[in-house]
Amino acid sequence: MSTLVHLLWLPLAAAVLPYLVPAGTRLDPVGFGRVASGFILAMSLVQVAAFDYAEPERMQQPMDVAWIPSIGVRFHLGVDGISLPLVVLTTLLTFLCFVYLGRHETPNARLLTALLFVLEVGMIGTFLALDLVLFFVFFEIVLIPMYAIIAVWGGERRRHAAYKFILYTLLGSAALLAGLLLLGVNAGTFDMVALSERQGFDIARGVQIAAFAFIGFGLAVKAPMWPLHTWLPDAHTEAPTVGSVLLAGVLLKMGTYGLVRIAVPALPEGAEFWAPWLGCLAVVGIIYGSLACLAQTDLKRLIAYSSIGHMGFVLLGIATLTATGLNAALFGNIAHGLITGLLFFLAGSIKERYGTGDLAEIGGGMLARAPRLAGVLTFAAVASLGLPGLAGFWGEMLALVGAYRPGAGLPRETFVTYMAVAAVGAVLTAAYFLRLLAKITHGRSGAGSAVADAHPVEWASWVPLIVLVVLVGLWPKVLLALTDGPVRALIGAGS
Amino acid sequence: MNVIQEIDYAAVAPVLIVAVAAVALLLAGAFELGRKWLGWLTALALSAGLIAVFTLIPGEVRRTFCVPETLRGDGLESCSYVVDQFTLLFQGVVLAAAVVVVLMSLSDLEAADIPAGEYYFLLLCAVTGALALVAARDLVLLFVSLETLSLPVFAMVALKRYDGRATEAAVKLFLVSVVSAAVLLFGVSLVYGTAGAMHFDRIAAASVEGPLEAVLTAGIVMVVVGFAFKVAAVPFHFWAPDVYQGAPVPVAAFLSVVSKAGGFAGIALVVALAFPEQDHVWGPLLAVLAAVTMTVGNVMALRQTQAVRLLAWSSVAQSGYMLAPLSVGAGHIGQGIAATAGYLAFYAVMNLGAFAVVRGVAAASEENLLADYTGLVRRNPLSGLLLAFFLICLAGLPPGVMGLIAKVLVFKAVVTGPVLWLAAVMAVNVVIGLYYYLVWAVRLFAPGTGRLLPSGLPYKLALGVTGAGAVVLSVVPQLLLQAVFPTG
Amino acid sequence: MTVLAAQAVVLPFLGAVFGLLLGPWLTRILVAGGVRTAEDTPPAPPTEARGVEEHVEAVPGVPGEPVPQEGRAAPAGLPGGGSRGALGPVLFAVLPTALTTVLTLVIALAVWRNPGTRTATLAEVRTGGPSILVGLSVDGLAALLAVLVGVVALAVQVYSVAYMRDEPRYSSYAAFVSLFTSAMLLVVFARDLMVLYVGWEIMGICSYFLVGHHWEDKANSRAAVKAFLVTRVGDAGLLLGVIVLGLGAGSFDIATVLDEVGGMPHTTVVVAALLLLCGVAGKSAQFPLHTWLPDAMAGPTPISALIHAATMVAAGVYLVARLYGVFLTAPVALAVLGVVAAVSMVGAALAALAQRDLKRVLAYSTISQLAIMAAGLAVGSEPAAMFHLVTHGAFKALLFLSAGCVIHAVGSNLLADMGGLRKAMPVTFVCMTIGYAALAGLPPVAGFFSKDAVIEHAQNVAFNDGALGVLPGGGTSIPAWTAWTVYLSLLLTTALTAAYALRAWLMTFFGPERAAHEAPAAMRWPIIVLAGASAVIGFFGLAAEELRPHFGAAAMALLFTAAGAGAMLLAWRDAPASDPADRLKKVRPLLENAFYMDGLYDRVIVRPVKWTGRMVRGADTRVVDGAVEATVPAARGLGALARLPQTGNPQTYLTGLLAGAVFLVLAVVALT
Amino acid sequence: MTTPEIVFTALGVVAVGSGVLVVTTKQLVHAALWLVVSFGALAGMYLVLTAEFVAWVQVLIYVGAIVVLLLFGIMLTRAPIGPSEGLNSGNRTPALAVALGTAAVLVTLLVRGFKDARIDLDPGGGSGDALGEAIFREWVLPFEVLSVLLLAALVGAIVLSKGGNLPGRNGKGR
Amino acid sequence: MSVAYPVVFSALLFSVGVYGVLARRNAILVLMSVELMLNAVNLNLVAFDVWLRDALHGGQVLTLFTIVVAAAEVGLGLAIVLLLYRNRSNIDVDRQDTLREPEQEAR
Repeated sequence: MSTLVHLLWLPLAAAVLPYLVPAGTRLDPVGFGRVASGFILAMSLVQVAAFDYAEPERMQQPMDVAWIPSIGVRFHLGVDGISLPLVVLTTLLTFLCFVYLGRHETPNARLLTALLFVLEVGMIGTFLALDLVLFFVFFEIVLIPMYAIIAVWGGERRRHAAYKFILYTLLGSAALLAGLLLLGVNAGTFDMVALSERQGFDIARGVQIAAFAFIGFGLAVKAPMWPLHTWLPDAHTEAPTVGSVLLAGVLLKMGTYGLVRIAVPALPEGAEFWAPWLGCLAVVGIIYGSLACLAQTDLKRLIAYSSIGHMGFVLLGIATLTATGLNAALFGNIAHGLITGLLFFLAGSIKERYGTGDLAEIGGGMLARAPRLAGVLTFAAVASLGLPGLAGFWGEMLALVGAYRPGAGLPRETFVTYMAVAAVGAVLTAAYFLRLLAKITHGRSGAGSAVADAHPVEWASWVPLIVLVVLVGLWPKVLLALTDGPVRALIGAGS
Repeated sequence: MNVIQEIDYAAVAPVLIVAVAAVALLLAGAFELGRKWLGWLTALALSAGLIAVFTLIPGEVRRTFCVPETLRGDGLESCSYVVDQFTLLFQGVVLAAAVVVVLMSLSDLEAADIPAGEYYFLLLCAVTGALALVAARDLVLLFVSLETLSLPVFAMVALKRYDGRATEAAVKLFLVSVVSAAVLLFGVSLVYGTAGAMHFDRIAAASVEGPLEAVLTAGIVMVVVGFAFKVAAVPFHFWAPDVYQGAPVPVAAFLSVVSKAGGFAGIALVVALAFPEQDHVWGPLLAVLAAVTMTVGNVMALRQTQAVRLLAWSSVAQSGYMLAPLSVGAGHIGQGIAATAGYLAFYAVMNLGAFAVVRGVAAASEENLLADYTGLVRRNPLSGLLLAFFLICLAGLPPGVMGLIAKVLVFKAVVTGPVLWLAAVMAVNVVIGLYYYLVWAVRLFAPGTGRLLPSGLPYKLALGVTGAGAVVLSVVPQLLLQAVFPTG
Repeated sequence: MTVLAAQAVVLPFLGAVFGLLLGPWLTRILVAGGVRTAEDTPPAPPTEARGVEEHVEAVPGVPGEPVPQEGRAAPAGLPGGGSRGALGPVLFAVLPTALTTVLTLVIALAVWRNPGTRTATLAEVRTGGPSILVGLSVDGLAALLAVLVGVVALAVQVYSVAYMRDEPRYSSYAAFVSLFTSAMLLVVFARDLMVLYVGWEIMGICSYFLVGHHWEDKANSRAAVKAFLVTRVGDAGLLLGVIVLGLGAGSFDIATVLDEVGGMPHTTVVVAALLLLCGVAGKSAQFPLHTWLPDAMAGPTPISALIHAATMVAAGVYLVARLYGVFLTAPVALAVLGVVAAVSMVGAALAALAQRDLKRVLAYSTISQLAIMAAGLAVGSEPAAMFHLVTHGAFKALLFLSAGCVIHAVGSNLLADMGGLRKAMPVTFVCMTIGYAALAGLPPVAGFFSKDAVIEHAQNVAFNDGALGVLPGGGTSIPAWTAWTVYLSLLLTTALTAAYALRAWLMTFFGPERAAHEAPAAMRWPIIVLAGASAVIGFFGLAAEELRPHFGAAAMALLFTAAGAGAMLLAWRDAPASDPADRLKKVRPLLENAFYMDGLYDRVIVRPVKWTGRMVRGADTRVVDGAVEATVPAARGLGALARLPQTGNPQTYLTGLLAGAVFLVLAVVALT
Repeated sequence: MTTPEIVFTALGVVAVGSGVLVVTTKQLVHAALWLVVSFGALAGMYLVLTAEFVAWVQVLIYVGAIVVLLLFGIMLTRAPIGPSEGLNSGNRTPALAVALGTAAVLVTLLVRGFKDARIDLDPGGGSGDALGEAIFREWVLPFEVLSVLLLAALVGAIVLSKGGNLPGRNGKGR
Repeated sequence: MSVAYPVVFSALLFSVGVYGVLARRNAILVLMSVELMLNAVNLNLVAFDVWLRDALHGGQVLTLFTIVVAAAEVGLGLAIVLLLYRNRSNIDVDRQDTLREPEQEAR
């Protein structure tokens, strides 16, 4: 019995528990959520402590029991250097969300608590699952809770955004399912470990191309890749803060994680066929996202489009099909999760204080009105624009490195072009973030009511992210040492 | 030389039990037995049939009503009635679904002033037809049992005798059904003329060449069309929404599950056993039908405001999903049939569950508009939550893992075949489907007022059986799937 | 040794972090312990010594609050802030920098005593491709630069204590200066290109924060953004260059890269070198990426001294020197560098001639002087360039800090508001005079020796038709016309430099006298030290053969200097109160606006990008998302279509059924 | 053309021709009568094909039972006895198109498929003996199922019809 | 005799039935037309049975069964038609359209 299973049933139990307390008992659901998610975070940290760093490429704490033997589906879990950081990111962000929620009375808090925990089950499960169908089941679990979070606690156009989110991502999921099954059926197994070990040698090229197309499409919607991204800005703009944080922080990563974990290793020929296209769309996404950001007038929308750009770098990393590129993608995942999580926390705090997310209405001078809030915003923006020394840089840089020398069989010139264009995108990224800072933090504060500065509860939810952004940025080895081994194993031949 | 074929009574036990029960019930009805009693007796008889099916599961494949050795000629055994995994699964689904339909009917008949004895008799006759249909291995028995399944249902639909809409529904069902039967029969005649036999194994063994091949092709298409009507595949679906709406809700549930099961069994049997060589004919045909069916069903369901009509269109769409695995061609038809059967079994649970709640609402508000469901969770938490769960299952999303696994089955089967494009069509359709299920499910949670649902043991039992089934199968789908995929 | 270097790098960093986090706390502790503000107590000691941050929190967003003008005392009524009230931050700012300066001196001494390269690696970060070696490398060049950085940084930190006395956000200011120092030292000592790049960018962001320190004014904010973005354009190129080099060599280790560069394909090297030049041009404000530097003068003057004169902008030149082997392998890049340098030096010098703002004069002068260093590198003389880098660092820091004193005293940046200050500010006058002399290249102050070294090498190369043969580069050469261009530009620049230096000097200190007070001690001492350094370090050049001045070239340069100065003097003598640059008449606006490069960029790059952004935003809603949203009416439309036969009439249904059956039969039979 | 072919063709023309009259005549009762003619001709064709038992059953059940049933239906629904214009729906054009399409497709297919196949008309294959033996030796199960079907149809027809006697429940069409 | 004769007549008769089903509005006429279609099938089945000399007599047996089924259908059908007449006072097939797709779509 693996200890990993605790990471799944604990949140599930925590989701149900608030509904089981006898009527009349007063229970603060958010307080309970804080304790429970803290405990789950501790459980994930136990995994970190128990992890054998000598062999990050080995699946550790495996658990493999039959679930639906009739169709060959197993309940197969495991953690390696790729999934470990993502699991911790998930538990951390969930915990911080609960911390953040403690600031105000939330309507219908019990339901929100339950949904967040169900969401956590899905997210953790996705990163732990080692069976294609099981992966898909967990991948799908997040949809309904996230839909409900947007639809119940969201902004004005929440219904529209929630439906768009769930329908669009379900389209991706359905295609993903087709692709996964195509892969599984042709390989004769749903076991992800076996699939990546076998490197798809016995699957016909045509099938690989088709399967990668399906899987890639499905995951690209989630990632999101241009031009499949338009659910994201709406969802982010309307979602409540915790929703945005988890959506950007973890849910998007499920897409890229799937590409790295499944599509690339198991379908090498399919990946080789599609990689130039994937890279092209990724690069377009980088430029497009940045340009769109330049013209945004809403804070959360801007951050949402910035996610498109950043995930473009992650996808570019994957498209290179090199160990470097995959490292870049995984690093970018974590970095983006931390930074964008922080950014959305901040956006939530700002929106709450100013009563609007509109940049013009917020006006300038936040550094004067709420200097600490503005300071953290500046930090987050700078981290997000990929400043070396902070987490955002390494993923982007390594993606460029990967693109300069893409995997064997890929058109070098094309990828070098991508690299150059992506570098331009990095400049544009800086441009819109600095424009944002100039617009709302700089300048004289207009006439307006005083704005409260950061609240201790907010600090509590921000500081861990800030510390991690700096830590990972200054010492990228903490992540790269984890991912490098598994990535080399996935890409094969240890390059 | 025996005059009459040898009969394995154990093999036909389920059919026999139900048929005998039907006659017994008719007699009991004559003795003015209370309508409640009739219902429980029917449920009992069907359960007995179900037990018979279960006792047959561990045994060998049983064949009976075979061609007598004197007439066998070239040696093919050619049994008309075969009890194998497929038969038992479908018989089980049919019987279990019928039990739930009976439970739903128990409280319904009184309100609609339906003669109970005849109703249950007709129901049992239809079930007899369905049970024989799924075990049939020749075209004659297939046709006769198909008609036995259909005819009583016409009467059941019309049993609300003073409701013109019920009669209208019956007329529509009758006309479409009879015309389809004619088409089916014409197809059967062509198949018989070209292949020279009525038994599936002989048809499969016959070699049809030259100009006759085109005739056989036409015959196959017409046979498939005949059954496609039964499963409400587009363009043979027009009757479904009108009939579902006009018929008593339990009958609609019966149509959407038991009749449909019969239709799918028929298609699966003919294409797999009778025409394995002609998969270039029925493969693409079924694929196109599946694609069109699921698309039309879904886009039509999008526009509905009435609950039963929505379920009707949704069941059209679901038929599309169930047709899809059958289109994979002879090479993978075993997997395809297993997927369809598995999907059908899951679908039966969730669809009947949804119908059970819908029936409850129908009793409270006759129009049965979606608006009547607003706030159901607050009024009747259990019914509301279960309906939401069934709907999410139908959409195929966790927490409705059962529905998700059902989709997995179908997708898995489809991607094995040469019809990959169908997977893409399905992907799009799953999305459209989610929308209307979700809108409905969300409505249940919204604040709103309305009447309380009636309660009562049969209602609770129907809901309990389907709800428990859905929850358990969502956790351990294997329970059902081990019956579908015997060897793993 | 590398441990010392590491400490030198880390100390300011820690100072920055702790200064920001614990500064106010330390202040409280110290104040509670009875320590009053130590240095140079201003006339009005703070009534209450509270942390800066607290203060801001206490008065959140006073609307229309007057923003303290650069260097001027904060308006009355604002409770005590700035370095006066932030003893903690002051300590955290000055002490680590001082220690670092000592460490750099020790390192330099050690390297001088025992030359050679020492490298050490803390960790190897595996990336999947070439590993990143987190480590330092200390050699003569690095040690020299480190000393420059340390000394100037210390001077600036000390100077700032007084200069930013009334600045409410002193602690973040000081922290960013410390962080900058740390980053610059990281650039200097880095053994790995990626590590270097990290430091390089952190410098950039510090520059952004410090230029935008007075963010209340949107102009400052814009200047900061511009500074960061323009350099970021170059940095993107640099990063690509680093990647090309690193992957070509299989390592980001600088030594390895230099070893491998000979074996790399020529194209690769050329491309890499040109990409590196982008970064150089961005950071060192060379044409065509120079436009940010004059605007960056919006930052507090000490920042201009430290970052935008002495150190960061020199990093570009330092980088070329560090990777000189690469450039020697790709002489094309050297030629490009030469042309860029020539354009920059002459253009910037011309622009400096016509500026009204003293700091902008110095900014253009910095561009011009950096171009001289670049020219030195382009003609193959790394030592001369480095020599000029160091001397320029000293005298330009001096000039800026002195200018800060003047501005502090006058309350304005504009030359027109100055004049006649030599009596009122004798110390500043003397120091600044030394600085201008060095700038103009008058013997015997530092600038003369270093500039002369560059000119001499340029002359040699030009006379040798561009061959760099006499130099360590071996047989490489640059095109003769490039060499000549560089050489002639250098001479022309010499004249122009003398002219604008003289103009600034005259307009600041001569003309009608005006009353002002001398700068406080904490500001005075740093400039005195720097003045001393500027006066003497030129002589260190005499130690090396290739840096020693020779008569011919030196005389030639002096001749040009004299010509430039003479012309300016003539122009000024007629009307000492007016601006000699007015004599330029119609050309003046052209020069003052630096050939309208800003406008050009605005029109060619900024506006089109913004326009594209708006277009993308529109297209995203209308086209990309429009297609998605259109699926809803499409599905509904399909539904409406499918509804048509659903008339309720059974005969329609039968028609559909039978027609469908016939169609299917026909289709299947026809298709099979 | 052989004799049986001539006879068969004549009967066929009668069957199809009266069939056409069934679907086109303006009088309901005539339609029923033409149906009798058509079914009778069909019985003759069965006889030509040596299927005597089927032929007699055809006459017995179709002509004897079904048509009578239909006539009762006509009377019970108080249909007009004389010519009436309202017997055709507005669906005639599509109907014609579909019918012609069906005819074209089927005739083409069947003629191409069976033009070379010949039937040997040896009597005996369609006798009552042969068919009875076939049914009870081979087709027992469908026969039994058919009995259930008949019973169900009977009960269904009765239950649907008998409701009319209940007083006061004359549901006016919804 | 050629098999083509019976099958062609069968096809024609079937088509006539198709026309009747689609063109007639009186429910009883529609029923008659359905009977024509079923009879067409019977002709086919008998012809094939005789042609094939089927020892099992599948064709003729199915013909008999079809006749029985047709009788049952007509019986039940007439019951439904009569019910319709009682409820609606007409038996025009094409006027049975109260159950139909609503004009108003959801939202």
